[in-house]
Amino acid sequence: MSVLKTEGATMRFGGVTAVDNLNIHIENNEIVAIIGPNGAGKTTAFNMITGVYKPTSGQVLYQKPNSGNAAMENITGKRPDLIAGLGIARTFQNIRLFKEQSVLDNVLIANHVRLKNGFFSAMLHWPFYYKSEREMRERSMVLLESVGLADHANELATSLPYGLQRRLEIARALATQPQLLLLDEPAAGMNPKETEDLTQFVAQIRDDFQLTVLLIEHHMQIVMDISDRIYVLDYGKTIAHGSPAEIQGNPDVITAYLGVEEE
Amino acid sequence: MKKTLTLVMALLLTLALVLTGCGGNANGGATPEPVTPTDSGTDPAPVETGDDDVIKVGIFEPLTGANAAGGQMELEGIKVAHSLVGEVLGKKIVLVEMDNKSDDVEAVTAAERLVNSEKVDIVVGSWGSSVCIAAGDTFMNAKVPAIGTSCTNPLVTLDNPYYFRVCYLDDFQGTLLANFAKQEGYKTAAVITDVSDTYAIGLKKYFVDAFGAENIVAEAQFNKGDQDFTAQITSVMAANPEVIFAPSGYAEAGLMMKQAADLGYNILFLGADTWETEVMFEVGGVATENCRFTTFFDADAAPTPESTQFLTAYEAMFGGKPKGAVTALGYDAYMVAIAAIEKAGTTDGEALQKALTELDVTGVTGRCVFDENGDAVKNQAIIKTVQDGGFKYISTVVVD
Amino acid sequence: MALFWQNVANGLTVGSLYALVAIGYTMVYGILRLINFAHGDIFMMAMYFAFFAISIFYIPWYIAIILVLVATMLLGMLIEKTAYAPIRNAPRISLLISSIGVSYLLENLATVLFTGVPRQFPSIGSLQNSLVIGGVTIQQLAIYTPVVMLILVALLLTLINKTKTGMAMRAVSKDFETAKLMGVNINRTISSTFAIGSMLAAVGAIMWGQKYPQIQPYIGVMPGLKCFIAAVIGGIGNIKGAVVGGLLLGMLEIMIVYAQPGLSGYKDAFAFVALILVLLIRPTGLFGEKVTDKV
Amino acid sequence: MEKNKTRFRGIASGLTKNKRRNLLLSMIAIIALTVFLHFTEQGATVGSYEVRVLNLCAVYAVLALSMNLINGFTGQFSLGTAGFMAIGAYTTSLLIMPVSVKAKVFYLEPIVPWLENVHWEGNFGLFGALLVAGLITAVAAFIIGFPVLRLKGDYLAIATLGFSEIIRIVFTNTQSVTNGSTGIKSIPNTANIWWTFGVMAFFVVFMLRLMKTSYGRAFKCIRDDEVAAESMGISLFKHKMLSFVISGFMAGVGGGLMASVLGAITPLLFRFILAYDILLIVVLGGMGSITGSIVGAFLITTAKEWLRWLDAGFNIGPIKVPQIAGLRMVVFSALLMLVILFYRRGLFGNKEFSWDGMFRLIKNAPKRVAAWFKPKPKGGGAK
Repeated sequence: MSVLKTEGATMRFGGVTAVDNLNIHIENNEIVAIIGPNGAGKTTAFNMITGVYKPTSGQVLYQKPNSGNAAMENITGKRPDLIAGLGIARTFQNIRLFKEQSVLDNVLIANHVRLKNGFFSAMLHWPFYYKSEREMRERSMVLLESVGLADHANELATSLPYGLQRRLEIARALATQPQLLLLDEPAAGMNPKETEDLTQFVAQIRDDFQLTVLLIEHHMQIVMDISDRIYVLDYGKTIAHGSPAEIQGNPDVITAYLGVEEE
Repeated sequence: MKKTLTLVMALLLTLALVLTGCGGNANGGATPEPVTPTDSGTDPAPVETGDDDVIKVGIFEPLTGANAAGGQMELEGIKVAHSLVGEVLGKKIVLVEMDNKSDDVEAVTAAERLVNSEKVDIVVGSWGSSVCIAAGDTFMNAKVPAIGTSCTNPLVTLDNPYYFRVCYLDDFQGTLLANFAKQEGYKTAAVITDVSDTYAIGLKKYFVDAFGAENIVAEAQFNKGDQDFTAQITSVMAANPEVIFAPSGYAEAGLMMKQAADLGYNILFLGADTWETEVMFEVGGVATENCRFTTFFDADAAPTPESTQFLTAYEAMFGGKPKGAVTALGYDAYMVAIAAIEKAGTTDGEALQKALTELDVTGVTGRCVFDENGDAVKNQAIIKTVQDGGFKYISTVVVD
Repeated sequence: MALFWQNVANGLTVGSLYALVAIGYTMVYGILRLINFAHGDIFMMAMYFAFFAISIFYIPWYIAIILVLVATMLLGMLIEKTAYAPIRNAPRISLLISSIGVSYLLENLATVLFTGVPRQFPSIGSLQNSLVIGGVTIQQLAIYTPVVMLILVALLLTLINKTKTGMAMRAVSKDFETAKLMGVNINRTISSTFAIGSMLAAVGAIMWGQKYPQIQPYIGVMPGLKCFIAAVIGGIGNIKGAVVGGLLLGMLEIMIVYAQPGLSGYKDAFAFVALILVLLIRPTGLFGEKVTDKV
Repeated sequence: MEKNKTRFRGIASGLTKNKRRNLLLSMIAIIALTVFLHFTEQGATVGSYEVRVLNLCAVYAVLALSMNLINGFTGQFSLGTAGFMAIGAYTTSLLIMPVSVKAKVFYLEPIVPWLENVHWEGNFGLFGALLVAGLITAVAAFIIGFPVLRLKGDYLAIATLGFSEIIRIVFTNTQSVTNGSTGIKSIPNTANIWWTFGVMAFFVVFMLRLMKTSYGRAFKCIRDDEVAAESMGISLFKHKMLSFVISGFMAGVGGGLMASVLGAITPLLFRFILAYDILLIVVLGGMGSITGSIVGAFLITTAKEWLRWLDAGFNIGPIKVPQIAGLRMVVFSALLMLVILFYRRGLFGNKEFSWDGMFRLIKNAPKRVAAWFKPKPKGGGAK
């Protein structure tokens, strides 16, 4: 069953076509990677899926969790917050944590999208509000525990070391209780040890949280280790698609990508 | 730098807390003042407390802000009067200047400060009505009489037995201008009003009432701070009025007449007392020679003993002639205040109030008797114009 | 009909003055992405400079104008160095508050230095004389202002597109960090941007003073706001847009009063309503380029 | 001194170790403030001038909180406070004015019939009037919010400022409702010190609570990073609107209180410059600090009065500085500049007061003071 599908999604900025006719599909519980040289349009693809950009043409289809065999929903150009509400969470290439807030608050806020009590019940501190607030805190602490950040819960998010900030960003995304997780270069700037940890971590959260993961990554190690399938983009065009083994052997990819970047 | 600043802020904080928080101490808090603080007890009554040998006259004027020019002129008049009469009931008179900043919020705190911190016995001022309206209740509650100088709006003295004024009101002035226009043979008029100025809309109403609404051929409005009036002028001129009545501030008046002239219109502008500042013809240039406006006093009018005394003292103190009629009003207001203290024989607020209601004095700007509202019943106004870069006296209109 | 054309003439006169001042706004914004709230107050200071030079020190006007331009330019650079440069890397909101602070400070400072009493702006040459063409009265000023404006626009466009400084300015406006890496002297470029922006304010002030010869500390507030609005209508950052925006705003103000004299009391509100409409319908203005946030 | 402590007691809770001490301190502070207010109201502590300044302090604190919510906590730079205050002030005034006074005040053009016979008397009347004022302002904020909240940063600032001016110009022209530029006078001074401090205390508690809820956190996230917040499922528009409307409500109530404290209002009072004054308070106190807004309001408002000597002429040693009208405002605007340039986070940054924090500060104070003066041993004493 496909969780996400793009049909001819195209994004143009002025005269530049950042993503051209993107057709990808992601099956449930898969880890799929998008690779490609810098400027290939990977992040733009993410932005189209999460609603930050509205595709110039084409569409994005999404299967809501627990929707059985119902038809996929067209989420093209929906607002990012609504898409997050549907169960698609993401991280950012250049870490975007809430800088002025604690690690715990960063995760807490991601629960907001699932909050059921309204503003007035929150202000009046009705019992229901206490209950949901307590639950939120518990859930967030469990999550921090699971990513190994529980000890840092009250520190300022930006005071964490780089690797942990990446993890926190993932934890924050997980707190929105997504079905599909989009990771934008999660290993950027990490050393080999951290990269290895991250690889395991991604595989593990996929299993623990029953997730489907779409990943952008330059680190071939990670990509080859954990991806079920890989799409290769170059200048906005999809030039190859297949299993890691297939991609590794694809001559187009080697010239376009692997040949250029030594990795 | 950061550290020094932190230090400065900490000091500021401490000072502020001393002022606000520790007010429970005996002496009302450390409020450094230009004048030695009076030795106030816990009783806030405005009866003479502290120094028995001085009488304090509070000056409530806009010394900064939009109306600073007017405030400064009146202050000159007050100072001249003070130089002539510096003593009453055998006590020295001290002037306490308080800037109301031409701002309504500041005006109220300034008034509070005058009556409660400085404990003045009587107040003189202000130029402009809105600050007086804002501060009026403060003076009334403290039972400190205030003598308004050039605040011409009816609301100033309304329901306030402690506010008096030596100037005439908008209704008198508006009516007088309408009559003047009719006497001069003008049949139709257009009105351009500053809607953001209470003084202007007041004048407009009385002018229109007296001139006859059917004779007003066109109306237009603008807001204080506007600089372009070409749209308004062009639109009212389309109705071919014989005269334009433009109650407004002096700067706007100057600009308006200049722009009318630039557009090639040769029409008489009528205005009121606020126009009498040099700025008006400086800004408007020769175009302002085509105007008439009312005012309270003119040095070139037939001299009276009072005006001679005033002009001589002014010459001695500041040199030359007063720049505007409001200087004379400042002078008169002070003189009225002193006359009231003399008549009451005390500085008790209630006695002073009573004395003021019964007062009948002749000042530089004419005879001054207060009606039941506390408004001076004036009987004369002066019509002036601009000529050769100066104001020129045209006539004195006496109404009975 | 003459009435209609008279109003058109009035609108063009006001509009070209708006446009003249709006150019300065738009230029600073285009390069630094900063709304300089103090622009109107730099304008005000330029008027005072002119007043002192011509009316107090009796310097001939053609020399005085140069002095005023230089003085205003220095003032602009001083403001940039003290109030904007130290917090260049701070959040944008701080820069905005800083420019509000400068505006507030200049107004209060002017009140202390020059008192609140309005002064008369000295008149220059024969600009104030009027011509009558087919029943429509036009001040010579109304003819000179667009000429001055066009010359300035031409100079400015040449500067920005043809010179090295201009290239540096464009680089800075595109990407601060990259420009720095490419060896552009950021400090000097920003300084010259402010210098030119302030000079434009001074030119605007001198022309404005011919039409509205009144100076007081708050004189820059309304022109500042309205010319900013004009710049936004045209698409802030775009010099041609500022010209069109200024003319449109001037015409709008005059023509609404002409069509509906009863609304003249609301005249100051027109500009704000226009601003809000433009921001709603076309936030980038008539000629502005679309800016996409980089994620 | 005690007042400033009390207002932030809420923050002290939740700390186990010193909880009892803190609770005790908070209670002492509240009682001390109440006693102080009681005697002040009776006229036993300070004169009526000081009472007025205290009242204004509290009103400005409410206004600063209003501005801080939208600017400091939500990161949306709005300058529309003055316009919202105007709506609140006029609504309150027209509701609580006696019928006879209305007839006299509207002397140029009679008041519209539907307001003519409205008179909400006394404390209940003021309560109702403030509530209605707040609600009407909130509705106005809601309507204005639709177009302007789509804008960001400087555009938002200018658009809100524009609306503020439009409100003022409309009020100037609608003579039969607002009495035009003549303004309204003889507004009953029902708002005494209990009212001003009570409303302030209410809003402080309100803000503290709000910031602890998920909604408060959402506001702060929008301030920190809009794109990330939106990707986490926070509806930007909804939350900005919520913040804007609450901010409008507070500004409306603050304006209403101000009208009752001042007793007279005119449209010119609500020029956008007024928003700058409040901005100064918020920036000085710290964008995003409730404590900061309160301390800032008291500091600026009292200092503005206290610094009157600057305008009156003074002596620096043997040098006599003559009377320079307006010097005070130069000092204030310079202060705003200094704060924003060198002390951008203001007095409190985005921190709040807590007893523990205070004790820490006192404990470390000698060290810090010593550190200050080390490079320059010739400094004055700072207590």
